Amino acid sequence: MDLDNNLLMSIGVYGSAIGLILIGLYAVLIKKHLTKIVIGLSIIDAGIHLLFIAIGYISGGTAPIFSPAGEKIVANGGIMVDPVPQALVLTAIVIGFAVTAVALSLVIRLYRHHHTARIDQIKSLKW
Amino acid sequence: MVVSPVHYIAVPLMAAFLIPLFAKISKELVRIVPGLVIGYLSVVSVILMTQVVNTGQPIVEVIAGWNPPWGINLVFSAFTGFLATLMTFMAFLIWIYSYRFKKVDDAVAQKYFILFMMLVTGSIGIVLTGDIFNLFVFMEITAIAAYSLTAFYRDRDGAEAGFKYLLIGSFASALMLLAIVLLYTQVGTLNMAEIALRMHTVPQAMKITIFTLFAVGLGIEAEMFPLNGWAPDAYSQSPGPIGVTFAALVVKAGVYSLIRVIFTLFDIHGAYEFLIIMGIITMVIAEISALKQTDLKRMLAYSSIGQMGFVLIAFGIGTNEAVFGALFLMFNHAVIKGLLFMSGSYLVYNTPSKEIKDMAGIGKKLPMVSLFFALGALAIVGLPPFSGFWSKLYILMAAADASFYYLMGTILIVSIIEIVYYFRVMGRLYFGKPQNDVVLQKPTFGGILSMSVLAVVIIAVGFHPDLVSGFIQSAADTLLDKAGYIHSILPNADLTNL
Amino acid sequence: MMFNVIVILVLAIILLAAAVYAVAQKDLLYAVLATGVISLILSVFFFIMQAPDVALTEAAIGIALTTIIFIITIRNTSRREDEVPVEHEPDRVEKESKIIKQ
Amino acid sequence: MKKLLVILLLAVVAYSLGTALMSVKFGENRLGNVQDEGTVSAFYLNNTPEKLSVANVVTAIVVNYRGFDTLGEVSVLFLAAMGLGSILYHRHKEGEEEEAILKPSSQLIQAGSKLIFPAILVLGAYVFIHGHLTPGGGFQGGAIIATGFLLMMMAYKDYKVSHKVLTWVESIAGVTFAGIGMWGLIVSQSFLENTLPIGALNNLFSGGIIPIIYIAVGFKVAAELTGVLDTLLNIKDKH
Repeated sequence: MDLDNNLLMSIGVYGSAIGLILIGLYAVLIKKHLTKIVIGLSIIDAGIHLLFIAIGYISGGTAPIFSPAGEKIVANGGIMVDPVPQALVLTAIVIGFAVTAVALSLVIRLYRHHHTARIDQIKSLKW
Repeated sequence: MVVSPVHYIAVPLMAAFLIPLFAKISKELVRIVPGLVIGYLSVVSVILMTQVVNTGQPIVEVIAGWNPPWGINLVFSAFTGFLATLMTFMAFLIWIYSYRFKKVDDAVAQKYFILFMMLVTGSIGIVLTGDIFNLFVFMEITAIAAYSLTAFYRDRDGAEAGFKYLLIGSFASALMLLAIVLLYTQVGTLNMAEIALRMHTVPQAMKITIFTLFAVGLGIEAEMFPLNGWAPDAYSQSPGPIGVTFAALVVKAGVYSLIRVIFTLFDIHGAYEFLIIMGIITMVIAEISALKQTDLKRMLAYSSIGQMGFVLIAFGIGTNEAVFGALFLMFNHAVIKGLLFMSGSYLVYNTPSKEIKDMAGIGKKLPMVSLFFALGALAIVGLPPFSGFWSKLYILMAAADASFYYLMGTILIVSIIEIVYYFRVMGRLYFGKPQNDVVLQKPTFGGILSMSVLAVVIIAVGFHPDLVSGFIQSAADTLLDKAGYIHSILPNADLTNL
Repeated sequence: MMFNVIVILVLAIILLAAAVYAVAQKDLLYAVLATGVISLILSVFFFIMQAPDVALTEAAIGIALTTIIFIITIRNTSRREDEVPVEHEPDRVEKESKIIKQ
Repeated sequence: MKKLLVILLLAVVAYSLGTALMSVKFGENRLGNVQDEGTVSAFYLNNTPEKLSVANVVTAIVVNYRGFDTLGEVSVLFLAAMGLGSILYHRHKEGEEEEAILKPSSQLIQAGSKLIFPAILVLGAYVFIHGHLTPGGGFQGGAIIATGFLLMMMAYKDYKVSHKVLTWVESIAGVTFAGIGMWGLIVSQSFLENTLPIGALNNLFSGGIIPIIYIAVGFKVAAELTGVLDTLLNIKDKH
């Protein structure tokens, strides 16, 4: 029963992570509107972040924060989930936000210059 | 205070945070402080490099007191140190070059110089770090600075080039992050030495998936075909000195990370052949595209991509001589392309259309700049008394030793293409009829100074290649010594399974 | 345990539906709101998977700030993906190029 | 045609990711035995309570073990704020009136925002001061504070954040972070080395330099995010 639970959860989590990456990739490659492309990028990022947390999860584990009697829990074989992916995702989320902000400011400037935000109508450079 | 590799990151960051405050004291400090910082880093490079050469041991700098693999570490070895030194010196010259490059508002100048300094810091950080996720962070620092600087001028199509760069760059970093996720599940560590140590435990299929993700992600930064579409636009639309920085620093950092992943992290057999094939495709397509360009900066950009393909081929041959040649070519490319982009920028500024055909007779209007450009062009195609000759010769010899005869043929044919398009420009410069005598923008004193230094380096190394070949030889040895790299970071590691 | 599984499966379906909606919707404002929903669900996922730090970050940055900068951008550019090009004064550059052609 | 190619590519990506993840079982313990310290995570879990006396292991990793990443991350945000300013730079002509893109809000919202604003600030400060004890920290707290400022900017049309203050906060917080790092380098030969007494676990004053750095990060992130929002909200409207 427990194993089934795990399988279902893995389908749910891995499935949504891969789904997000694919949907985002589709938006980036197919869509013509600049804002939509940036939305696609942030969806890809979201998928990767989810994947990162998912691989750090240990079934039955607790959050990696010690309670006042913290040391004993670990010593008795209690499990905590892997803290490293969480730290990395923390960094990645902030970096993703920074990139999104720069991307959107570029979108605004392109719109100012060309009065359109569709790449098929911005043709000064080859795409 | 003891000099240590961490200064490469900490001092520029501190300066970047302080510059907005300095600006309140004097507007000129905004321009001077980045130069002082980069100048200081050049001194640090010399001190550390002497230390490394004297002891023959890499300097491993531990961050936060946690020995690797627990903490992040910086590795200043003969190889990474060589690249870092090259980068700081080039950055210093670029700073001199851009000191009064164009008259801009002080508020704009502040942003420009901070972004430039962080672009340099990020590139050096990529080279020095010994941690794969830290490499990703530095790559993002470099990338964000690069996107913003590409879109710096508003009277060009900079925003478009910047967005294109951002799109491809974000794609690259997403792939890299994905590769790090998968790698972490397999080895449970992020330290590059420990990853290399545990790589043999990873199943083959998984290894290939991870490698592909890394190769595509980092290949984008290294301008590898087919994902180098961002490069020509970024080079031609960004401010002149930033084009130089891309060619001399950012791309070098990209190539470095690709090489580090292939040579140290992975032990896949097909990886070297992969490098050779991608290198040939990149080189041939880029050089043919360069031949077709009418815009000078785009031509230089394609030529730069072609040279990177050449570097990848040389690394792909994989022998000690070939790696030596590849590193020599990287050095030459930084110096010569730097000179070409620096002088090319002034040629472009005096030709409003930016077209090569309109540059006729500029050799008489701007004799110094044209002379530098001609020197750079002669050096990059590999004509004898200049430094470019040696790197090409070494790589050809290495290819012959490893009996890659088809490679030699390709390289020679491509060299002819290079000669054709560079000589076409030089012909225009010197034998064309000038349309007018108006000099729109004279080179600044700093510009002439930095270009002269580069020209002297090109000629000096051309006559005495042993000026740098000692450093390059030890750099090549260090790169190929995987066990030595792991041992220097993890002294107690068991190297038998490597 | 069972409860978590059901929550995750239901949320996963909503998550993917929101992602598809965000990509397919022509009105960008709604698309952006759908990305906000994605962030919200991700935040719940992180919480279930014992990552409260990340859940908090995703909540503060993903839901609030990212959505708001997207909305500001849409306010400054066009709202529809299939926008009709706005009639506008030709740019300075275009004007000049026309003069040169004449 | 292009769509077909893209779908083909997506299929390849889906297949390779799917097969790769097949071997990575969900919920499996990959840390090994924590006492063996075979992986970095096991080492962190095993040593953080005694050696750093920080209850939140994620904080310990973000600020101390991998503090260098965080320094880089803070500078990424700094660069984004700077780059945004450079990309959207707009030279103000004399007497030109800035036209904000927001319409004035109703009195109810204005009064409500004024009421909530201090509470949001306190919440943000609480989150980053207790970063080493409870979930949360500099990034989360900073983002919460930025949200508070966003609320004010949206409620009051002419609410201006002082750029001078932002610059000062940003610079001082950044220099504090890098300066503590350099101090560690001078005192004990290692950048970002924990040079202060670590105190007792689960105490507000514990963890040595970790809370100080996280507070600096909190201020810096708050200032940078507010700066980003301010730049974006105050670009001249063309509609």
